[in-house]
Amino acid sequence: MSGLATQEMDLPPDPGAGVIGLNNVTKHFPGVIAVDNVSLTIHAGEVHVLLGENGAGKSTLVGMLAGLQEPDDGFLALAGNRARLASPVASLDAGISTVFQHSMLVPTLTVFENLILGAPWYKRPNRATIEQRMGALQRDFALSLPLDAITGELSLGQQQQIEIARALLRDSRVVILDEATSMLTPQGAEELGARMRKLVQSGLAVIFITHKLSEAYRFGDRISVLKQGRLAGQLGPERLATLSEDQAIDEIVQLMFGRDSGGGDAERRQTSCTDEVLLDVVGLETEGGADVMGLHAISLQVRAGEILGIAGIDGNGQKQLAEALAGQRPVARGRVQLQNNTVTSANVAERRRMGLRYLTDDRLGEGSIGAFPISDNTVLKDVGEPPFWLRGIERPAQIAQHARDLIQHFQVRTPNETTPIGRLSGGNIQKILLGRELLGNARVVVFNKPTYGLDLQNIEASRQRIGEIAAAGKGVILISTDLDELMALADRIIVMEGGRIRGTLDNDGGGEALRLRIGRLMAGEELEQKATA
Amino acid sequence: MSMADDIETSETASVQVAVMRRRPALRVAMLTLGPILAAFVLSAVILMLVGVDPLKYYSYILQRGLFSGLGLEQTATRMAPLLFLCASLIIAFRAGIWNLGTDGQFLLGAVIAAATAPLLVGVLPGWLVLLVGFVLAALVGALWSILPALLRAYHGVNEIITTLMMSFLGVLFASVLVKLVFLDPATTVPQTRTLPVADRLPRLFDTSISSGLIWGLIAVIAVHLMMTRTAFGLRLRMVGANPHAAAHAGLSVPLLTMAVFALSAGFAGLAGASEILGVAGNVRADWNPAYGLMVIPLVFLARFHGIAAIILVFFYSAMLIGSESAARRLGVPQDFTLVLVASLLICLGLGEYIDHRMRQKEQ
Amino acid sequence: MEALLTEAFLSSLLTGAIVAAIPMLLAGLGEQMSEKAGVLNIGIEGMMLMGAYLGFFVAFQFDSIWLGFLGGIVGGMLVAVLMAVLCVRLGLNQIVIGIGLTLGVEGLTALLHHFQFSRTYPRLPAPVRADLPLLSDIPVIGPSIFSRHPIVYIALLSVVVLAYLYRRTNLGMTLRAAGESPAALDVAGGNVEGVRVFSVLFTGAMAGLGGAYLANVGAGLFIPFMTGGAGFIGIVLAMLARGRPLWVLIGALIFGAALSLTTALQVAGSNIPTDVIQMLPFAAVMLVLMVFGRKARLPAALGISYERGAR
Amino acid sequence: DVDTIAVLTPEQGSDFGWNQQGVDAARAAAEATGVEIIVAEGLGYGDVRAPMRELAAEGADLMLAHASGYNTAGPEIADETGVPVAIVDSPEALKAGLVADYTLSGHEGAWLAGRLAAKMTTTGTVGIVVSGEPPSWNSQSAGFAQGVQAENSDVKILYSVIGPAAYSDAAGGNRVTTSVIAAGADIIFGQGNGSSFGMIQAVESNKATDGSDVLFIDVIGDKSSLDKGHFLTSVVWDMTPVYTAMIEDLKADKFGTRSYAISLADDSVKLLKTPQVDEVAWGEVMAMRDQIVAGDLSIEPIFDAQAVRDLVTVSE
Ligand SMILES: Nc1ncnc2c1ncn2[C@@H]1O[C@H](COP(=O)(O)OP(=O)(O)OP(=O)(O)O)[C@@H](O)[C@H]1O
Ligand SMILES: Nc1ncnc2c1ncn2[C@@H]1O[C@H](COP(=O)(O)OP(=O)(O)OP(=O)(O)O)[C@@H](O)[C@H]1O
Ligand SMILES: [Mg+2]
Ligand SMILES: [Mg+2]
Repeated sequence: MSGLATQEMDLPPDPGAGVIGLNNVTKHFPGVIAVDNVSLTIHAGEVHVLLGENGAGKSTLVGMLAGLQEPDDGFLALAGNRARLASPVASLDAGISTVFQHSMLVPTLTVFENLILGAPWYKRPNRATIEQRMGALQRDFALSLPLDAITGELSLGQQQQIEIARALLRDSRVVILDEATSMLTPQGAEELGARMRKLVQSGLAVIFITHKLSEAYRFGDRISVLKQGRLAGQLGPERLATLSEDQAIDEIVQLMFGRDSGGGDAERRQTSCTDEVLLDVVGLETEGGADVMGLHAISLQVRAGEILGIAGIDGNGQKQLAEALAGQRPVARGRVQLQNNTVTSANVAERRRMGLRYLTDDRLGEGSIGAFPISDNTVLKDVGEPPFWLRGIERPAQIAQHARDLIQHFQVRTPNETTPIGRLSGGNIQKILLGRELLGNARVVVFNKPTYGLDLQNIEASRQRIGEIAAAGKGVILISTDLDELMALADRIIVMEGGRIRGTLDNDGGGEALRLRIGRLMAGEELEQKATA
Repeated sequence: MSMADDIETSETASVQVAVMRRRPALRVAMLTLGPILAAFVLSAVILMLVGVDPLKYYSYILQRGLFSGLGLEQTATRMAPLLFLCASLIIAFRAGIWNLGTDGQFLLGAVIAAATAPLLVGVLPGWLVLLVGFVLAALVGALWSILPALLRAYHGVNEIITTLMMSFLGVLFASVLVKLVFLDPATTVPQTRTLPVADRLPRLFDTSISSGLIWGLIAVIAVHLMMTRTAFGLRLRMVGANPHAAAHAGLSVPLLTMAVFALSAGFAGLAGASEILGVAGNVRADWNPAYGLMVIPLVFLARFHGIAAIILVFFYSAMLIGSESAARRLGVPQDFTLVLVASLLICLGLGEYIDHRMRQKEQ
Repeated sequence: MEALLTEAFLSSLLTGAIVAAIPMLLAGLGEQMSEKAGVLNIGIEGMMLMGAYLGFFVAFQFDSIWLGFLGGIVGGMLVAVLMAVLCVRLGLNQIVIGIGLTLGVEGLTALLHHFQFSRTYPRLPAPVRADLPLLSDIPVIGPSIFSRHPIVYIALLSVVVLAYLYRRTNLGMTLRAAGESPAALDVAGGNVEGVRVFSVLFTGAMAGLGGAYLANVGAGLFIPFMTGGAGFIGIVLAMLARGRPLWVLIGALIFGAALSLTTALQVAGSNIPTDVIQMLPFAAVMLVLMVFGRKARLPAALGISYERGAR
Repeated sequence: DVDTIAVLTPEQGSDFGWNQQGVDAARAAAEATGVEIIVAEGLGYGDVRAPMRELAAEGADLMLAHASGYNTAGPEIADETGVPVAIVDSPEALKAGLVADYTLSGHEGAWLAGRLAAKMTTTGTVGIVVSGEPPSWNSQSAGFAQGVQAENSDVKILYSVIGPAAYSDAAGGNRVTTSVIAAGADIIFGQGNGSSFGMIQAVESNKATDGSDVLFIDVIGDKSSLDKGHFLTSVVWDMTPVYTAMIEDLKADKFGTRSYAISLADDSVKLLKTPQVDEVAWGEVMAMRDQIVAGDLSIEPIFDAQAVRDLVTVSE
């Protein structure tokens, strides 16, 4: 891997050249070196993409630029001058605006209030100016926002627009976007790409973090790859121009993982589907509400060895379906049958005991308990069960050993199993939750966005495991917003829109045609034959 | 740092203790003794400001509360209700429930014990009288928490406000009960019937120490083990730390929340019974020792740890007993112990912060 | 009981309600700002008591009730400074520190009272009253409400001022952001610590003023433990008022009326035991919580200290 | 032999009331009988067993448990330690050599105060404000009400309890008294510890409904040094004769065979004369005092709270 580091490098950077320079920056956290002696230059007029596996230190780097953290070693330079960014205010004053990996809006405030947040308390909000400037943004970037809506009631995509709008309103010189596309639909991501292009054309610098390598290639002018806190390599504009997408991705993968990515990711899994119906759902309905989607007439079947994909734009009832299946959400009408047992009124624990598993997509909110050590989190769903408990008494050694095994097996980056799980990077938390669900004797597993936030290598490993589960004769429901993932894994794909099933399609490996049909259904078009009544 | 953790979770506390164990003994001693010393110095300054010789005062407290046989007996007796309250609060706080209503639960437990036990003497064997008193007190205490419990479990209403309200209400209700319902017709003073000395909790050996002490110790240790070593305890802690995660893991959050309230308030009721059946023998109208709020800082300083709580309760009781004596000899009102506890809390908090900072620097 | 609607009954009810409501109103308004900003200020009872002590001390020493009010504000703020340093700056647990501070102030003021006043029980002269022109001539209502010490009108006025500030300036928004999502405020360039410290100090000032009112106008002297839970009621009022100053006022008046009702009913010859009547306001709060509790949403970050960049 | 006595009070012996009278009297009695005295003040209303045991261990030969809240612990500790204890409000609890009772009632004095108040009210309404309803206060409230009614049955009596645990609620005392004045009372018969000061503040800062000054009648102690022209009188208690008799009985081995009381006869209950008192009325009231002392008039004490309420409630 040392050989790789010699490719097209402009290290050490020339401090005079960029808007921001990072000079031998290092940042420690208890038990980890998050950023290790990194030097980078951010140039005006460029989209600078940061890539790296989970926990590579990308968000930490962003944190330092945003004034949330200061480097333990090394220094930052602004326009060639050594500078300190000791607080978010300092960072904002330096013209750096950041859209963080996790939403940084106040959900109970209106959009307008979120846009002006940070203004002095004694001032009266100046609405006219903001409206005028929003008008300009709408012209230039097609950003349009309902100013008086309560932020928390808007979709995630709209919320992300608010953050971007806020960054633009500030007249920044540098805009940072940390995994801004992870919650967006493919079209949304494209729009964002176009916006970034406009921004750099007007002379700004953009730092863009993503796990999607093709996005990196298409949107980025310069790509830097982080690996375990170190800068593993960089592809400059000249070099990128000479590479095709596939070549570029190959090189990035080399930098990130030091090996080939191993075959096209869209390759289809060998099916293992049988005739035995494991899960039978008939006419399932749930109550909707102001901010939750209700489910209507959901009927579906999952057979042993089958992977049933569920596609749809985020927020169209997929999560509610998963919760209703897991027993976490009350069912208004309909029936759920698990291997010929009606479980409609069974609670979460009972369903779990009968072999129904559910991997949530809300890893911090409900998947884990941030303050608890990793060890406790690995057995959170088996409290009281042997071998970790005997007659209700905890056996700490067993639990710790189990946690260590899981950490090793899933390559979780953590000092040890006593670390509070909340301190891990998003991707590493996901690995632990995945491991937890695959433990024991599952019959049907519901995966909700299992690979969201994971790096390429882990995505691959996780997909492999999901395939293995199906191959072992279990039933799998795979909810995903990533069509590639569904097309690679699923036997059939259900498309949800507005809390209903819009259609069920066999995954015939139909490539672009299938993709197009799914896309239409996602947008609310009914399938001609209305197959699933 | 344990005192810095948020309102929802108390988890870091135990992690913290584990971390502490791994640090050199000298440092731990410094970090504990330093703030304690500072607190005593701070309080001494206050004493000097009002013209009292602090050395004399402190040595007096030690002598009266700790180093005299009689004082030690009184200290031990005073511990019993405080220990039950510690048990009550350890359950609640570790499960993320801020039960600030222990005073009301305590008093109503006391009143029911005082109302029933004297009537049962002679009807039931002595031990059964006491048992009935304790059981009823636990039930009544738990009953008094049922509204906050339901509101929190099923409506998500913050329990700080509801338990506080129920506490105010309970204190008044206890006095109504004493004045109007359980009045001893034989006395002119409004109070309940009195449980004869011979029928109270037996004393230990040849001393005046009430055996309530033993039961209190058992309660705290049992609760500590339950919360840290059992599946049930972990479930309660899960509910406290992240109810969404608990529900996701298949726990019935509402039921477990109800259980926390019932257990915590039940122990508060037992505290009341231990005071009545062990020491006081009856409840007078408008009696309210207000131990509940007082124990909160102690439990917190103990970082929700049972053994540490016992040690702190011991020293606090000694201080109470000693200061009663000092009040008489040196003319310092007993309320001064409150100043001492507050200074301790502040100094230990600052100490923890400094420790936290030092460890951050080291890394 | 048929005497219920006499002038005497109504006068004594109204008079008592206003007199009792003012300290709770001040405490509730103060607490409201802290809670908006995400600080559950349980130490308010202590701030109030310190305000009562220092308010009386200063008023007595300098023979001026207005200086006394100033002293009360300073007293409340002294305790608030401790709270701000320990809970906002250092991030220690707000509930425990709050209770600790309250207990400490109880002890300290009892001690000081013991050595300063307990042998002589000095009292302040009767406070002056300001009759509001015309209004104070209305029968029953006039003398009950519009012929009070000026501080009463100031307290009532502060409801309006706060409501204006919350609605018309960025203050309300900044406070809510600090209480709902301090990290969001921080990265937007707001000063989370500053806002929270300010709100805690404001609480201290209001609570201290309420305490000083209790001592200087309400009683004319300082007595240990004299606040008797008024601060805690302030907390409840703030939590129920859902961010609106006017609702704090309404709540305080209801509480005051319930307290005053105990007297008024007795004066009217009712035979209901006092203890039972005194349970009414607390029972009423529980009832309100049972009916509306579901909606009484508290700020998401209430009671949680903020540390930049912590995970 | 008896060489040391101890007095235990719930609050500081400087309250111009119950505690101060107790401590002062114990001191005077000790001096009169030539014994040492230990004063344990400010012990609160909680468990008094610990200080009692300690005092017993320190050699007290008699403990005066000067609070009705101490009357359960007192006899128990007497039994346990063998040291004689005197308690209040428990006439039944006598035990030879160990427990004596001194149930004190100033009802006769209060009755006289009631007569005085009824003579002097200009609004025709007087008020009774109490911070709680212990028996000794009830008997005085009842005595006062009976006195008022005996003097002039047209005078209205307003009765108000501040509330439980209101001993230190000075602001509550002020609020309630203000309400009672607003309802028409121009003379307030006030009983309370810390809350008394709030009552006095209310009396000073409010005018009666007819525009006249409001007057205050205090009990047990002598607060006239604090007066700003609103004190009418006080029903002052002097416990010195009681304590002196106790010590002498103890010396003569007769302790615990009888109860002790205060009375008009030996001036252990008496009315205080202030400049606000009307001379003529005072003369008439003093004449009635002599009648009571002579036995021509007798007033029965009423200790029950309900009975007091029945007396003052105008049930038309
Ligand atoms: N505040 C913190 N306290 C402790 N450890 C931290 C903290 N912030 C980050 N870390 C650790 O630093 C490392 C880098 O984390 P970072 O969030 O920068 O990763 P990332 O590259 O953004 O990963 P992901 O793609 O999963 O978001 C991780 O091991 C993480 O656990
Ligand atoms: N009729 C009444 N109804 C209600 N409250 C009354 C009444 N009379 C007196 N008060 C109470 O007494 C207070 C003072 O009464 P009022 O205004 O009549 O006094 P004043 O004679 O004007 O006094 P000053 O001479 O000091 O100005 C009032 O604020 C009120 O609280
Ligand atoms: Mg990240
Ligand atoms: Mg990520």
